[in-house]
Formats: sequence, C-alpha cells, structure tokens
Amino acid sequence: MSWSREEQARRAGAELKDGDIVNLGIGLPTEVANYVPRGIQVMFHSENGLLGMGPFPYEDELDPQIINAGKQTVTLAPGASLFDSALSFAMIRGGHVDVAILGGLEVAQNGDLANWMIPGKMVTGMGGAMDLAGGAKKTLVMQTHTSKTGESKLMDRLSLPPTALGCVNRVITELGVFDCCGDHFLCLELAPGVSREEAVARTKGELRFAG
Amino acid sequence: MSWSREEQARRAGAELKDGDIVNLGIGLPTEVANYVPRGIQVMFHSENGLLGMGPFPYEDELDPQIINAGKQTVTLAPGASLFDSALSFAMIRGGHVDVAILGGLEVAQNGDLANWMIPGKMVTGMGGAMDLAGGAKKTLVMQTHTSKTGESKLMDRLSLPPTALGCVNRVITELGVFDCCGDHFLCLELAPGVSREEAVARTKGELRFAG
Amino acid sequence: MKVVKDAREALQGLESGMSVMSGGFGLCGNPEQCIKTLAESGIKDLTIISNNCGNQGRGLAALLQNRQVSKVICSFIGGNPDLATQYLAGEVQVELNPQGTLAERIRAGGAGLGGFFTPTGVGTAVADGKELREIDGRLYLFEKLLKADFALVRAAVGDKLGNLRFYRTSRNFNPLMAMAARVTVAEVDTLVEVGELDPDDIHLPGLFVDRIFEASHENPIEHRTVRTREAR
Amino acid sequence: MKVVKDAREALQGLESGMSVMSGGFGLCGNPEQCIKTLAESGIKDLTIISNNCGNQGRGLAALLQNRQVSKVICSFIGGNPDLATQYLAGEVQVELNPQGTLAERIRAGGAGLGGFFTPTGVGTAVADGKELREIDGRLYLFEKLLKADFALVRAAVGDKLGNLRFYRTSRNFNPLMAMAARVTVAEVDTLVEVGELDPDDIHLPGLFVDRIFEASHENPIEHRTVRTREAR
Repeated sequence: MSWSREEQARRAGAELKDGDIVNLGIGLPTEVANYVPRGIQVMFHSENGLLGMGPFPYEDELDPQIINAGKQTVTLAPGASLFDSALSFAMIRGGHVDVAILGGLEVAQNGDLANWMIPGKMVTGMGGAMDLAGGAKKTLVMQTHTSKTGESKLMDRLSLPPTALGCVNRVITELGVFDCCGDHFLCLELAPGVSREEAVARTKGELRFAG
Repeated sequence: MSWSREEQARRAGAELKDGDIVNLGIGLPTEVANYVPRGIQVMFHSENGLLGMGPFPYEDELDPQIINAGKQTVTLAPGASLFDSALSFAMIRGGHVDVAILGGLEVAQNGDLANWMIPGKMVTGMGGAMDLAGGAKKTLVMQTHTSKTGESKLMDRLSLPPTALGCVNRVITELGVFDCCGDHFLCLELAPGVSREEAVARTKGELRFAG
Repeated sequence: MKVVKDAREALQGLESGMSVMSGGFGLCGNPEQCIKTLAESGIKDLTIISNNCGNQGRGLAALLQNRQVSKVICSFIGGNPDLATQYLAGEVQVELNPQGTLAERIRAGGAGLGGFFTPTGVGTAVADGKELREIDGRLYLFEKLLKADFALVRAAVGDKLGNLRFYRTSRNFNPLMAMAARVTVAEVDTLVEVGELDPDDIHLPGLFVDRIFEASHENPIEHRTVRTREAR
Repeated sequence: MKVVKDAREALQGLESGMSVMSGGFGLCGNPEQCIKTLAESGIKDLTIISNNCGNQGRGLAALLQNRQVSKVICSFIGGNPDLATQYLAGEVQVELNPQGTLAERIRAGGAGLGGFFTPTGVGTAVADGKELREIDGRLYLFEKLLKADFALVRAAVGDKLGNLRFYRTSRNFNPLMAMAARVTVAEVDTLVEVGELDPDDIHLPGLFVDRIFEASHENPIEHRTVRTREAR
C-alpha cells in the first residue's frame, strides 16, 4: 500500500497555512489546489503574472486571457491582482511567496533539486522552475519515490542537472513525507502499510526516522 | 547687452521638437515650460513619477498630491500618467527622455557638468541630477556665463565635483549658445550686442565660432 | 504621430538579421497582427526574444515554420515541436534563460542598467561561464541586460500618445519589452483619444511606444480547462 | 488578519536601532500617522531610508528634531534644515544616493537581486570605492541592494488583503519600499473590502503588505504655486 496521487495531493495540502501565498507547479502539484484544508485561506500565485488564481472556469466564464503558468484557462479569486513578469518574479525571487510546490525528477538529501532536464532526452527549458525552487520561503516537492525502472529518486546526490541547490525543504512521495536535512533525509510520516524497511530500500540517500 | 532670463528661457524653448519628452530642472529651466514654440507639443516629465506635467493649478484646481520634482503644486496635462520612482528613473536612465534642461554651476568643453555641490558650502544632495544629466538623449544646460565675481563657468575642465561626465550637449547662457565639442566650445549664436571678443574673454575653455 | 494604419506600416524598418522582442506567454497576449505580417514578409535571420516563441504550431511558431528565425532567446520550449525540432537539428540556436532572469534582463535593458546579480541559476548549467559573487552572505550570478531592435507588444487599450492598458494575464512580458527596444510597436484591441484613460491607471506610459495601431485579436486558447456546474 | 487598529498597533516590533523605509517625496505621499506615532514613541538610533527625510521641519524631520535618527540614506537634503544642521555637526550620518540609484537599490532588495550596474555616478564622488565595469562599451558602477526592517508606506485605497492603489504623485517610492522590508505597514485613506478593486488596477499586490490601517492625512503643501485665471 502507498498513497494515491490524490492522497499525495491531500497530504501536500495539509502543509498550507492560513494566509499563505502559494505557487503550484505544473502536473501533480496543480491538484493541491483542490485540497486546501477547510477553514484556511491561501492565495495562489501564477508566475505568468497573477496573484489570486481561482478554479477552472465554468463554460460561461471562459476567458482566453486568464490563464495560469501551465497555459490552462483559470479564473480570478476575490482580491486577485495582475502584473508583469518582472514583478511576478520579483515576488518569487524576493521571498514573498511562502510556499512553492513543485514536481521533481530527483531530490538530494542536501535539498538539491533536479526537475528541468534529462540530458539527451527531455528538452523543454527551465521556464520559471529555477526561480521558483530557489526563491520561495519553503519549497515542497511532490514526486514518485522511484522511477518506472525502480531506481530511487531520493538521492545522496543528484545524478541529473540541478534546478537549484539546497532549496528543497520537504518531499512528498507515494511512500511518505521526507525532510532534506543535509546529510540525510528525515522521514516524518509513512503512508499506511509502508514499512520502514521498504522506505529505506527505495531511498538512495540516507534515511532516518523521526521519534 | 545680453539675454535676460526670459530670453534665455525662450532660446532654450526653441531647442524643443514636436513630440519631445522633456525634463526641466529646478530654477531657470522650469521657466522653459512657458516658451514651448507654437505648433509643437511636448510632454514634460517630472522625476517624482509624472509624465505629462501641466501648468500651475488655478486656485480651485489645487491638489497637494500633484507636485513636480521641485515640490511645487502642478496639474496633469491630457494624456498624463503616474508611476513609481523606479519606473521614473528607468525612463531617464534608459534613454527614454529626449531632452533634459538643467541648471549648471560649471560646464567643461568636454561636456562634463557640475551642478550638485560646492565643497564646504552647498550641501543639498544630488537628488535626481546625476541620473538626469547622464540619462537623457540630449542634455542642455542653462546657467550664467560667469559667476558673481566674474569667473567663467564655461571651463576647459571642471573645478567643482562633477555631476556626470561628457553629458552636456549644449549650454545656453546670457551671452549665447555653445556646444561642447570635446577640446573646445563651439559658439552657435551670440546674444544681440555681445561681441566675439567678450564671449572669448568670459570663457575659460577654448571658444570657437561657427561659420 | 504615433498612430499607424496597420501592422505593415508599423513594421517599416524591420529587416533581416534584426532582433525582435515579442510579448506574450504561450499564445496569451501575443501581438498577433505583427506576427502574421512578419510571417508574410520574407524577412529572415531573425533573433526572437520571447518567453516561448509560440506554441503548438501557432504564434511565433509560424516564423519557425517559414525558416525566418536563426536564434531564439526564451525560457521554455516545451509544447513547441517546431522549435524543438529545429533546435535539435542545429538549425536554430536557442539560448535558454530562467523566466525571471529573462524578464529582469529585458527590464534592465529598458531601464539603462548594465546587468544585475541574481541568485537564480547558481550551481546550475545556467551559471556556466558567468561571474559568481557573494553579496551579504548569499551567492549570486551576473546577468547582462537584453535589448532589441524592435519590440512587438499587444495591449487591450491604448491612446494616441501610446499610453497602454493591459488585460488580465495578457500583460506578462509586454510592458517590459516595450521599454527595451529601439522601436516599439503596440497593437491594441481599442485605440482611444488622449485623455480617455485615467492617469493613475495607465500600465505603461506612452513614451515607451513609437507606433500604435488598432487590431482585432483571435486570442487562441492553448489548454481549454473548464469545470461543470454539476461538479460544484 | 492584516488589518490593524492604528499606527501604534501597526508599529509593534519596531525597536531602537532598526532600519526604517518611509515612502514620500518631500511631504507628498508620506505615511503621516506612522511618522507621528514614531515621533511619540521614544524609539531611537534609527536608520531612515527615504528620499528626503522630511522637509521644512515637517514629516520625518520630527524624528530628527527628537534625536531619534542616527543615520539617513537619501538623495536630497536641501530644504531640510534639521538634517543639514545635524549632518554638518556630525550628529547624523548621511549616505547620499542619486535618486534613481536609491529607487533601484530598494527595488533590488525587494526583488531578491544582489545589486546592479548603473551608469549613474560614474566619474563622480558617488563612485568612490565602488566597482567600475565596462559592459557593451559603456561604463557602469556596481550598486548593492537595500532592505529594511520596516517599511512605512501610504496609499490612497487598500483592501483587507493589502492590495493598494496610490493617488497621483503620492505613489513615488511607496510601492518600492513596500517590497523591500521585513515588515511592511500601509496606511490608507480608505480601506475597502476584498473584491472592490479591479484586479487590473491594483498598483501593488497585497502579498507585499503585512499590516494595514485606515487613517486621515493632512497632505501638507511645500510650495503652493498657483496661477490666476486673469493670467490665462
């Protein structure tokens, strides 16, 4: 047993605090918007120049000029504001975004993140990933614990080109929640039915357990 | 005979072209606003964050929150816009202001300008003077040709601390109009009744004459 | 006067070999008429500076399809098969910048700054060959200004002095690029008389705009994502 | 919640020895209530970052008169006898910056940049001890970011999330300083509910504002210049 993508997103949502400014990466992180805990309010930042991103529009609200950084049509939440790309990244780089939740290809125990390229394979460009990973007050990564071929994506050190160094605070995989502590990962929580042995076996970095 | 302050301002106004973005320094340069040649339109930029400065307000238009860089109450001309100080100086530094007309203490024939301090005497700070002198596409200086004690203010080289180097294109004094040409001043025009000999005598730099 | 008839007139002087900034994020907020006119022009060997250089075969991708582009300075080429193919084939040079660095380099160009130190990219491939400097205990990279011969921008409303207002997320890179070019062309949904815009609500003062014209825009959608009322 | 009762509550945590940015150009667009409250507080040894540090004995000059200020970072001290006197007597340290450099250093602080290269000040006293660099054939000076413990800003309208709108030339340094401090306090003429401001017309997004309160403002005039209808 391990967490489903939905459960992973719900667990990431539990990291959010009232009043947080949150940037969600493309893919799984986007789902976290559906799991903001009841009773708290957060503002979603989209790096293409929008603070206060709302949910997808109803058909009759559709506006081609309101999109998120994934180029999906979205809406404006109450209190939203629009601005240019320089101010948008001033927010990110300047530490005004509280939490960035990003997808990952690899995370190292020292907090290094790789999520923008696989040499010889994936050519997409970094977009806003390097700014976001390094700029947010807290960077959370959501990824699978291992690759399709079973190799660990929680590493002692990165094998892929880094996106930003020492930036990741916490990783949420289908197996559990892990903090980057420099010379080891600290497991804070395991998904139901996941054993410590399994987590250790599937982690290439050093894994320790809280408590 | 030489030009009055009014005539100096009128002569400076004749330098303006239709569509010019113009920044006027404090003091005599401010007067140039009254002598924009008929048939042309210019926009006045004020570095405290206003493009499209209009004339002083009528009593019933007075608004304490519409001021120029000299902290005088002004009005907004049609098509005016307001912005923050960083964008205002982006305009200046980025070469988007066509003409700056500034007061001067000394101008050197290589275009160096001194207008912000006299050691041991005047302590005011440079304000926007250094940005303006160096940033505008064309910098015009209006000043008296000599000091109260009769010493030339058009120099072979500055004796006062510079505001910006090599920035002045043209100087308008009560004696005439002079271009900064590197190793000499070039006199383009003399005020009525001013002789070449007088201009040469009152100029410390090398003075040549056009035509 | 700044007002011109159409994109053809607005692009006078744009020649092969020049650098061109184009506003827009993906296909949102693109100067559609200028791009279309460029695509029909036969002008080639262009350096395009744009966040994405079109997408899904549309927008600036038309210039790629026509082999009018020799270099692209951008942050993202995902979802752009034309660019990816020509890049991998070595037919187009691509300079990738982190998106915030790209925005800031353009702003620096427009603001008369020579460059700046940013923490973004330290320790990554982006840092190769760039100066690294510690300032107040943090590591930064030096990045240089970026300017262009032409900037093509798109706005919602403009007046005859070139004052612009943008709509929603169509703003993105448009105001920055307008500051950083020798000649800035703005195409607007609606052209109004001077004085119709509130001076406090002008997003980009007109001194940055050299030529302006009114044009209709298709506003294509890249990813049409909606929800249904039932799912509420 | 960001909304606080008054300036006293808004300035909680502001202590002697801290650095404080204050918006305003001369007396225009000053955070009047915050300044007044600071002047009554007994807090001292402040570093004030402000274009003018008050004028004509008013605004931030009150803090100078109370001997609460040990250092001023500004661009202009003309028309400010309190500052000039204390500066010449060696009682207050003054760091003069060209106005555009001051604005840009504050923006850099807020934008997470370490510093930048500007042409302003090359060859002048401002360049003393600073790195000079030629970039694309032009000479530039290195200038460093500037940040503060508190930023005190004043806006015309704000909502309860801290989104701000400024009025006319009261904008000046206010939005920049709001970005560059650990704690940003905004005092606004009118506080409105979230949703009342058009998202395209928010001058400063609320994420930069930590505390906000409504206050009345005197808006003193420094140089009252008017013309008469007859003179038209």
